[in-house]
Amino acid sequence: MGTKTKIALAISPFVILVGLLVVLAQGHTFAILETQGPIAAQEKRLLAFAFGLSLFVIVPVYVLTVFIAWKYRAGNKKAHYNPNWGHSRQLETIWWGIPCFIILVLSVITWRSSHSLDPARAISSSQPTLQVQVVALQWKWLFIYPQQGIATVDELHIPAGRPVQFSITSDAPMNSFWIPQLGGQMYAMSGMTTTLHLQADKTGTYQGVSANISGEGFADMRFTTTASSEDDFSTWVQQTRQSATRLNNSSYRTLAEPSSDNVAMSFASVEHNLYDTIVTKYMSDETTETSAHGH
Amino acid sequence: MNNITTEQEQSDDKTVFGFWVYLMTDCVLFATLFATYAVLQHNTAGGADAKELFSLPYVLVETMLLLISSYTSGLMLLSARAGNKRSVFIWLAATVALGLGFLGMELNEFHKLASEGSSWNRSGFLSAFFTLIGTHGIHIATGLLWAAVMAIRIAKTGLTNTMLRRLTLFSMFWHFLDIVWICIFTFVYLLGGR
Amino acid sequence: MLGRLNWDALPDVPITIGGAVMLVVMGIVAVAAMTYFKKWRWLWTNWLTSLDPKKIGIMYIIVSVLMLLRGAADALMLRAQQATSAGNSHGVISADTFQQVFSAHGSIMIFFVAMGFMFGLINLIVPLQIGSRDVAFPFLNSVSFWLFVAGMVLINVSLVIGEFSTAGWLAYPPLSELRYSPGVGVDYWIWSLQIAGVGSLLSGINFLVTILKMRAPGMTLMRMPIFCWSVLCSMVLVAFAFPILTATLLMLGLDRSLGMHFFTSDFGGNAMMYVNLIWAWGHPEVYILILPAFGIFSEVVATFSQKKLFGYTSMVWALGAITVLSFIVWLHHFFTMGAGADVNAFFGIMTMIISIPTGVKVFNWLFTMYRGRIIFSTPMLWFLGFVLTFAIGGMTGVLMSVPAIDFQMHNSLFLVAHFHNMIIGGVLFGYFAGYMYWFPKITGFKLNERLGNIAFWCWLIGFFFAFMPLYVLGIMGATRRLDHYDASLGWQGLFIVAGLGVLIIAAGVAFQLLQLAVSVWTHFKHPQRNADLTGDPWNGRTLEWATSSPAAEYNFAVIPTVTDRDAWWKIKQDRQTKKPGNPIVYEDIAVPKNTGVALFVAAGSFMVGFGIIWHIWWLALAGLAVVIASVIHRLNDDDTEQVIPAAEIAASEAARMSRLKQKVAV
Amino acid sequence: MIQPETKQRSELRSYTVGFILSVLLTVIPFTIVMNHTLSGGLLISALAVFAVLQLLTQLIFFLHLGDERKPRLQGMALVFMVLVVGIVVIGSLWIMEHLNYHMDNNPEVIKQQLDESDDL
Repeated sequence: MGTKTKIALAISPFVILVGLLVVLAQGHTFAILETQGPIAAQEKRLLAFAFGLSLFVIVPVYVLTVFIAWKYRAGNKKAHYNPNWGHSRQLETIWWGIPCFIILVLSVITWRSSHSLDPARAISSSQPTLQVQVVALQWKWLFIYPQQGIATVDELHIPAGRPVQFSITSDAPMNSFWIPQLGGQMYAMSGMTTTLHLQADKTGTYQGVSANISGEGFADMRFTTTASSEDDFSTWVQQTRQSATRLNNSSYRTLAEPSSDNVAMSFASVEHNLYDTIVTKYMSDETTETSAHGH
Repeated sequence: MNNITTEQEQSDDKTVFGFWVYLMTDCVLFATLFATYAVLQHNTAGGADAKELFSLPYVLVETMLLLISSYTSGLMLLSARAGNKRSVFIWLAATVALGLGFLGMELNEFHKLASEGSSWNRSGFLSAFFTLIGTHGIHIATGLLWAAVMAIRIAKTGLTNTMLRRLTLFSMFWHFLDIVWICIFTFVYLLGGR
Repeated sequence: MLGRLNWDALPDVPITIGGAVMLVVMGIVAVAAMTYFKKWRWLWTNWLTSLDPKKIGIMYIIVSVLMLLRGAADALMLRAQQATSAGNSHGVISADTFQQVFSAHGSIMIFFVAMGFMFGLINLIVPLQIGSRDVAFPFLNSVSFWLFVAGMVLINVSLVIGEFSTAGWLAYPPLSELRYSPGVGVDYWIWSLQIAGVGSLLSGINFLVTILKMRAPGMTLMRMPIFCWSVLCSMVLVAFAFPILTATLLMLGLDRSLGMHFFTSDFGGNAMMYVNLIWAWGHPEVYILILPAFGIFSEVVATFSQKKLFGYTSMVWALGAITVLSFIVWLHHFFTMGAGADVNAFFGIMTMIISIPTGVKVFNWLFTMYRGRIIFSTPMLWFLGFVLTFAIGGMTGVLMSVPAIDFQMHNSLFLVAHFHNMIIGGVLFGYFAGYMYWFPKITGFKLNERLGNIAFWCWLIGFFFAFMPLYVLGIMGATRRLDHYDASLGWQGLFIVAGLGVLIIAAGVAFQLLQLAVSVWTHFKHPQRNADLTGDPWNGRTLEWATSSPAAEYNFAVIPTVTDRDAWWKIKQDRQTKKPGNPIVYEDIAVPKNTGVALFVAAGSFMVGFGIIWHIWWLALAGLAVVIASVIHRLNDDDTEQVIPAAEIAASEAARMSRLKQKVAV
Repeated sequence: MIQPETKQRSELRSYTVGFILSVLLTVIPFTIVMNHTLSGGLLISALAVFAVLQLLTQLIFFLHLGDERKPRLQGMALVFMVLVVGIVVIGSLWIMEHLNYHMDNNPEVIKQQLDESDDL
């Protein structure tokens, strides 16, 4: 079969693939790109810039590969054949030099962005920062609101437009707390606190994700983040204070038992310093075999 | 390529270099255990810490035993190169005796710690301590076993070239274990027990 | 008496029972066939106890291909589950089985497929390329191979007896500690990797010394084939990185077997130190795998462009730069652990710097093709497939080297697509190119080009169909290792396309097996169709093509003296100008004797591993005794060499010369 | 492989000098620690210097690294090992220190947090 049909045959699967991808991705949220907060927005811009910068290397590689493979194919006797030509100082300086320059630019961007988007850095805002303490359990998320004295499971409520400081720990295997549309993820580890600052610009509900395997029920360890206006948020806080259940040491211990397909819960009040006791529990020397073995 | 002439010297040089590369990789193994010890040394989980557990004079004696045995292993190699089989046995026996002495003192220290309730499963610090010192101890024990096997072999076949090469490797291995012990003595015992 | 081993260690989940039964049946069939055809003695004398690196290389590749089949089967199960488990349907396998399958898939593909294939090609080709008759330490080479096999057997026994780890291919604590993984799964993972890891470390030392000390006279380092340079750099990484793995696995093993507290969450353990150490080995490991593939591409592109490799010195410097830099980048695997901006930025910048030498190599390959006469044989297609896929992988790698971007990509399917891009597009495509390029040198006959071509297209198209959807899913916020997801997220369609992709890859594997079968059949039925009589089927440039195909046990009757880079190309040029020299005088050649001691060392190691996993302490001690006894036995054995008389060599060389003349005449 | 007399005696001297130096380089830091003559950062660097000196002594006098012939492969292997060990150990300590610092999981910080929140 002629080269034309061979090329068509070679390219057609990729065309089909692109078509499939475009069709199948219709109408679904591209969390990383459809950002709803300042942190995620800056990370997206950084991604776009780095992607653009890398095209300066990728595109020449593709163009050169196709061009050279085509022009210097054995069949093309007209092409100049120089079997012993194996060195050229100018070419070497080009493909050592240009990538070095590109990486230099990217390094400066990286140094700056690592500091400006450091999760532990507070978001500068006129609004007061909301404190949320996050505890990763076996296969559910516990959110404690120290300033409001309430707690919820698998349902995070935050006021839109106000920065939120997450103090994250775990009373289970290592986990990773991630709200893709609001910003980067942060590991949740037992016996220590990691900090993450996020903010939702507009009201809406966003997917919350556990990004690190923590045992059998890990896949369904999702939570929803509802960003609401200031008033809706305070009305929600009042309603939660009316809920029947209270979070004390014993109810926490039952909550910490491994369980899958959990239903969202809320607690009217929280044991004093519960979060810090969870963190320091691993410091003291007596065993912490409180919860059964989460397999 | 390299200017070693005879076939035999070339193959010995290859074996000695191969063993040296092995020693380098063992250094990386010990470095990993050292790094972990350095990270965990303060994690005593309420148990005893380095200051309470280490007796420096005791460790100095251990270190002297190993240092002298390193010296006698050198003398053993010189006797082997001089072809003096009898003094090879003497110095090899001395090296093994000193090595056993060192090992005995170490096991005694471990036993004392364990009996005081500070065994390897008591805290991160003690796990790292026992594993670092224990891995060195296992290397010493392997060296002693190797020396015994060689002694029997030399008694049977005499100082053949193979045995001379293996005694060289053994001496290298023994000096290398002494080097690792210097780091343990300084960074674990002296720094810990100060 | 049997520790914690009892009857309920046998699998109870249907799919695992199926896998276990298939494994056992295949074993029984193989043993029955061997007994029926009375081949055990032949197998023992010619293969199992052989110290010839070429035989050991072939055995490495056979084990690696078998493990590729198991790894591919695991991949099919993962894709099937993710394609069907949306919303209220929970797919084909349970969450626990799914987690065991992806942990086994990762561990087997890296440790037993990639490392096995790499050491197979290195054993087969490096001694030939540097003009040596053997490796530096033949017995150690056999021990390394059999430890690799012991590790492979142990990881597969976990399918039949007990279970496998559910903590992924790197088993992060606290999940991999006793508290959250009380079963034997993680122990199987630790000890199969530890045994195979020690084998790899010994091989690393062995080939480091072979390349540095046993090159042909006149072959300085800068005249060495570039594949040997890439293997030298890879072996330096193996020698200096694997001890970190050995120590880390030892510590996790001690945590689980003796109750220590290195990485437990309580009693002063520090799980972060495990993550730090496992990646201090982990990143050099991925460069250990990719560098030989780069070396293969340099050989393939030069030969099939019928041109000298472009920028040899620059390529060597690039290899050196990658080797050193690969030790300073490991933190990019846990930017999200929160080590702070300075640490993240430093390691991010180091990671992007390593992409410069890699890019340089790609341009050097392209300009090797420039002004060449390119023959599009299948190895060359594997190279072009590599450039197309690796460029995407390299780009996504650079993107994720920026910490603030990685916060959004870490542990997502974007990352999964990236590293499969590098391992399939880079490592596997490279080893397949090497497999087809050197197959005639190994066996004496070429592989079927047409079937190889189809297999390549299946792999390339299958790869894009399987992993481009994963890039898209990563952007949609899908994390890795999900055995179930909400239907509302709209991911199922993309997972189905990915499943289709793996099916196409499976077809590619099938075509490769078919290619092998057809080529072997043609070799026996119509030998002249694909035989390689000259030993130089592709008009190669390096020294391995100077020998017959397959090379004699002693490789070179007379060790050649090398005067320039591309030694064989120079010899061919000299032959045309100069008149033939005086007749060659052959001498006796000493070759190492066969020995079964390595098998006992490996059997002993298996007993130690199995004993510790199941707390059968007497078995572990017995295994240790077997290992020590075998080593002492070998130390006291002076009769380890045998001589091939000069007459025999003269006869076989004469036979080869007559075949060559007959080939030229016909 | 039997060596001439002169080489014998020079090697013996090298071993003996190496041994004496090693003993000294062990006993001196020992007495410094026992008598608390130095403390804090100064002590740590002093001990490090003595340890490095003894390593060099052993490498030169016992392992005869000095008189390795060109191309000195053992020397290069040693240098590369020191490079890797340096990167892994110092890198790990730098990372773990930053992790612990940022994690505020070191006991003092936790206690301080506890006291603060008590009077909240």
